[in-house]
Amino acid sequence: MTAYVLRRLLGLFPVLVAAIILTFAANRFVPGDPITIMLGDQGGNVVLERKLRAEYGLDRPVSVQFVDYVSGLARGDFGLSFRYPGVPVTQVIKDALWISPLLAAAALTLAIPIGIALGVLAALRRNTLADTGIILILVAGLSIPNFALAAFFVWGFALKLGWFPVAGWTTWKHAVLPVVILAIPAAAYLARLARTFMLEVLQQDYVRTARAKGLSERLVVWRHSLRNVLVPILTVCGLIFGGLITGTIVVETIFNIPGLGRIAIESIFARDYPVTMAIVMLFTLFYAVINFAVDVLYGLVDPRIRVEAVR
Amino acid sequence: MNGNVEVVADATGARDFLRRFIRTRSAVLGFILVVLAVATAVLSPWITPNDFSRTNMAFIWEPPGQDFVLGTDAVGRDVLSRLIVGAAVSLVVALSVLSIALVVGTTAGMVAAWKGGWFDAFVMRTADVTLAFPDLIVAILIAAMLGPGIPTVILSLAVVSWPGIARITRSLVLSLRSELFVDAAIVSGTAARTILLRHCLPNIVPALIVRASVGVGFVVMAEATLSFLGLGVQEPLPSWGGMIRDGLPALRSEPHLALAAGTALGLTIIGFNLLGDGLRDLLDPRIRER
Amino acid sequence: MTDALSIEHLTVSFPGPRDRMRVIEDVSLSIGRGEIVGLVGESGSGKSVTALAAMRLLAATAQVDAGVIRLQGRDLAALTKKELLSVRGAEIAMIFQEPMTSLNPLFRAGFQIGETLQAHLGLSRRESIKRAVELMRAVGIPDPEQRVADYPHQLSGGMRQRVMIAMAMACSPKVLIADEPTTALDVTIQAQILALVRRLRDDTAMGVLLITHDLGVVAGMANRVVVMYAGLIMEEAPVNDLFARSLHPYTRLLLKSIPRVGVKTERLHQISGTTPPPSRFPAGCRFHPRCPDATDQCRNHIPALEVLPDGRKVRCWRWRETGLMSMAA
Amino acid sequence: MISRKLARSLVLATTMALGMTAAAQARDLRININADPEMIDPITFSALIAGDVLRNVYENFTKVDENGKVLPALALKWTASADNLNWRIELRPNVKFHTGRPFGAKDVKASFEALLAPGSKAGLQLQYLQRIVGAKDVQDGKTKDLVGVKIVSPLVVEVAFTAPDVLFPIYPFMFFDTQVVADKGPNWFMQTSAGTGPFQFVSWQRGQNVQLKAFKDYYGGAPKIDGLRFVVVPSEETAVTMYEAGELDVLVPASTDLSRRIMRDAKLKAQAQMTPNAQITFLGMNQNLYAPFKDKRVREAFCISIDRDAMTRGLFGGLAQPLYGQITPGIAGYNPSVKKIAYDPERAKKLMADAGFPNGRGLPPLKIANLAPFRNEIAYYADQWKQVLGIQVDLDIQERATFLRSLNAGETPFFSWGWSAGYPDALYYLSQVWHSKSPFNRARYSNPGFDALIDRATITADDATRYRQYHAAEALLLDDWGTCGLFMRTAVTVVKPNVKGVVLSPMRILPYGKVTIN
Repeated sequence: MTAYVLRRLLGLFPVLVAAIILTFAANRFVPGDPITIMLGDQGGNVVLERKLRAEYGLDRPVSVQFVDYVSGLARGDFGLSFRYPGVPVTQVIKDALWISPLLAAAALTLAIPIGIALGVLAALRRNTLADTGIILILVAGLSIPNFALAAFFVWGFALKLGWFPVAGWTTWKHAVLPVVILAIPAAAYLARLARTFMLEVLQQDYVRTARAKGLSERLVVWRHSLRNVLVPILTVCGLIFGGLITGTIVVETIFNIPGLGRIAIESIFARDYPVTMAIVMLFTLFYAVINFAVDVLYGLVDPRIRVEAVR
Repeated sequence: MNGNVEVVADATGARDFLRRFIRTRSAVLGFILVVLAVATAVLSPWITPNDFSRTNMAFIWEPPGQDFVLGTDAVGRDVLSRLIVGAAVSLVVALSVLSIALVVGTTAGMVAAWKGGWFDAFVMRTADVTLAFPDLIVAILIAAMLGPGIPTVILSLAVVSWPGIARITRSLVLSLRSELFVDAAIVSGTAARTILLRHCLPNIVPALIVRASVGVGFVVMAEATLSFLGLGVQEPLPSWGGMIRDGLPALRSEPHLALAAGTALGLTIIGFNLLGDGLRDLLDPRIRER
Repeated sequence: MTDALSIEHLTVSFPGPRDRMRVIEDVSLSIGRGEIVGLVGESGSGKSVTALAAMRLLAATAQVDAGVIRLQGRDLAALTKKELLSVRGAEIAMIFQEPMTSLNPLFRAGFQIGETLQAHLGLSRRESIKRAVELMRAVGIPDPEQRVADYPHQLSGGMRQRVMIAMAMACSPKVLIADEPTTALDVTIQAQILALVRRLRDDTAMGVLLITHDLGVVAGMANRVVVMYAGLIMEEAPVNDLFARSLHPYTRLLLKSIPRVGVKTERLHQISGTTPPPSRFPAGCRFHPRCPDATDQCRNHIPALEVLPDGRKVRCWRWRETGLMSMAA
Repeated sequence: MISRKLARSLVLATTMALGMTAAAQARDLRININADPEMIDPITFSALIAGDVLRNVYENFTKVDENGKVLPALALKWTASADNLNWRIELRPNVKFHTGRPFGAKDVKASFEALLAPGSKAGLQLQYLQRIVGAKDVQDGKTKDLVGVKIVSPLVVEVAFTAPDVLFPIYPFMFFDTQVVADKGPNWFMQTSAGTGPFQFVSWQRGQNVQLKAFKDYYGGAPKIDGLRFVVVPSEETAVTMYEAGELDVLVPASTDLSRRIMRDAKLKAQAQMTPNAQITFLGMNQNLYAPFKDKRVREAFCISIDRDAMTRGLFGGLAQPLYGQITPGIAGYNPSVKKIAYDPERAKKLMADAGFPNGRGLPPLKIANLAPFRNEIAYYADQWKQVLGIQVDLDIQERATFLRSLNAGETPFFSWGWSAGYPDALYYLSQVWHSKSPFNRARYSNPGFDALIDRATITADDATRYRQYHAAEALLLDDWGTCGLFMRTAVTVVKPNVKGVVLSPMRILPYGKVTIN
């Protein structure tokens, strides 16, 4: 298994390096720089701008800045944030580091059971009213953009019914609406796939064998068929988790949650290069970790994979 | 099998496909919605009641009434006209993004599967890197570089969409490669390009059609999110995402803008998704009803 | 003494392009205790539909328009859902053609065998696995103690078919339906599997319905043979009578197309044309388009299935005549 | 289908992750800001949001009341010498810094020296010290001692100038205890508070809030509330809902959309305070970057084809007034009889024809640049120019940093923008936005006559004469159609009924020292 793990980690390295180079270049191509933002619309004082640029080393050629940045990375130093003077990037990200993954994970934990249950239900009642009904709900869940969904939910649940706070991030109640809004499209996407995979599995020979053995329909569906649906669903969970991270960006803006998503957007708009770089690397790491976890889970669920991996 | 039998099979195949298509209610509903959206977009120059960019200070936030069927927005522009032109804008964006993504994705996928080796690794790693970035971050970086606007939206969404298609094409071509008829073609000395285009492509098309129709829904929604963040289509050109963004703050006092744009966006995406689902059920041999 | 399984005038239809199509019509056959009945016919003749109907495993869209299926005298259609579940897999069991895909890839072989025991005999998980090892030994799987923990993809085709058989024999069924059990296996394994089925029949006196398109298999295994074509039974006879003097042109042409060891022929004999799909069954005798002895009567009227004094059955207007084209060497 | 055990663990994990810091600070006044302050360093301070926060922590010689009148703050009296080259400033006694040390004349000198020191990152405030004798030497690092500032007695300081600087006492300085720089280093402002204001800096939770607490020894009397919490709420829609749900005490809308929506909601309107905002808006027409702008008739045509009355009534829902000149009412030096700009489409068409662009034909392509929050305004202007002048002006909505960079570099040919008053005198607008030497003259307008009038005004002590010079300079600018005013927004702030003492002035909300919550 360790050889397999090592191979995966090595595979991650080029992706990480490419991510760093691309973001670094992208940041420099983007017009305007942190100093412009720092001085706001009262900028224009050339002397001060030159002084600040020198202090942050932005006047050096890009290549020098890159080498300096990468050598810093080697020492584990992610540099200082431009937007929050003197504050190391790790400090800026530390508090937010686990808000976004927590939101995404909670949304996924909510979405997987509901998604699969709905998908299997729709498959079992194929082409009946229930199937069409469920499909419509699922597709609606997928089709309403999360910022519109959020606006209606906040207006309904937070303001009119007052069940949940409107925004902010202090008690667990603050997490409910954002997680639900993140979970809906994820559940809908999972349900659609579960339906397709279930339809496929139900056609398989081993399902017919299970029935021929006299097993109850419940066992045939929930033991024999479902297990085989889980395998392809797993691979999708990796993709969905990536999508959820993006979703957190919009949800965090609307619910005023200081997560990684919002910091990512604000740092790009504020040209806070080191913070943007760090967050992009984090996202790349999340993506790799999730895919690796999915592969490991894959091995657990599907013996055909596990046997080969070990050999 | 002699010639005519094959043709006969095709004819019944098409008729059979149509008959089964009609029977899947959701696909029909999806088809109707898509036709509606596309028709609105295509006919937009002729069916827009008045100029979508015409502001009118006397009619700010007019509720839906006779002269403004769906009311007006914050600058007095007619919401209905902007909705219709918005359909054209959204679909143009979606179709251009998909055509780029399909062309790039399919070619990359096919060649990667066929050539294998370093090229395959290169394509797959690039796809990985692109997928590693959340699509919104990529879009924002590109928008910041090129400035908001349609070309930016199309480029950033295409950059985000091609990996998915490349992956599907690659896996399909890999599985096709092990099929006998491909070996037969190779043995008979057919050029790789012809094998890929004449043999592999037709087999991939069903999966691509399904992916494309669902893709349209995704792209229209992504454009809406970009407009929501102010990076999407440039004013005064309308986009549904932008209209929702403008309408949300006034949701409680003048809901007509947000509701109209939200419904239009929702129905169109639902349409494409339903159509995509319906097509997948029918085209994908593995789950066609035995 | 009642038959183990008796099917009387069974007719099953499926939804067609315009209206429903009868896939099999007026099928009757019975299997006595310890008897092996061969059901022979080209693919698409309705053999499998008959088998699945016996197991009440037909797709939801299928409809039994007529006929009764009795398992040891009990009408399967009259059973409640619970009763059917207790019968299926216990008193009547089935094995299939594709061993590669008939076992669930995600569960161990032992577990899949044990499952039947748990479902029908209420054994605990541990007991069922122990019993499964015995069953695997009984079907000739070497060192079953290890094999029980194997996953399907770790077993060969032959081994998997033996697991299927072990699964079917778990509750020593009265009837075993074997739908082309050896078609996907190579010849040496095929012989072992068939010998195994014969030995199990001798030990448990169960009735076996052996479905195949291979007349060679039928010759070696079956007591009686039923020949099906385009959803209808064309001929039924004890195996020796059928091979010695078959009364139906289709049977004769089938027999002629079996390559004989030592007999040199330039070209193997073929029956021209193909089996018509249910949506385009010809009028009259359904074999007439491919029958060298077809007359106008054959082309316009379906012959009835005549039952002869010695119990043989045949569905052909000209079965009494001699010197027919189909009789030529 | 989630098992009970799973649901409970999810709840536990979220609570633990949230770090239960929601100890009831019911006694804090909560105000929304729509982004993190650009910075909280009193030296570099230059932007609006940072100003809203720091104005409660650091103070100046003088301050402003709700109608813009200048009142004594750290200085009690300030008198100019006969030749106007010297200011004698008498400071308020027994004023304490947050650090506990007393405030006196030495701190004024030390603060100025800290601003002028070579390494300092001083921003806007540097510009106000240029005329003090010896300022150049300190800046060039020749000496640490600012000779122009003499400490006459612990509470009296005299400042000598190379040229008269009549507005010196009202320049927005932020005096701080320079001793703290030695103690805590260059980023001291992130850890401690060294001002004299009613509130002390406590903490800055990035992306969440800036927390200030009441300064018990404030000379104007200890504040009656525990502290201030500036809550960062980027989405305005969320800010309103938070206010309605009682999670905010003071709602400060940034966009016109939101202000209008507040006015249309009866409950919010009842709790709203309004005052004209000391912020000019103007059309920036860069003559060097777009040739047609060199022709005065073209500039006039663009200016008079906007219907200011319709716009302020319609687009702003009455929450703005037409602005014709470049000085806002309520600011010293405003000229009530400034020439009105009549909406005259016919004249505009004729002017464009005379200038050689009949119905817009022959005019090279033109775009008007601005930021997303102001897209509605430029959409209206562009449509007016299309209807009246037949010109297709595209909207160039840029991303914030991109827009500011090209604006500061003077590379934006055509834009609409504004300028908020830094101190309560018309000179702030005229000298900083339209004087050819000012870095903030983004349209790069240059008019020697105008510059001369402004240069003389800056050294004219007598208010009446100086105001006449302002009016002459403004008239020169307007007659030349160098630019034209657009509108003057009405600032809106919504305050909960149980909160007293929140005062909205033309120059944003006054420090919250007198606020009570019951």
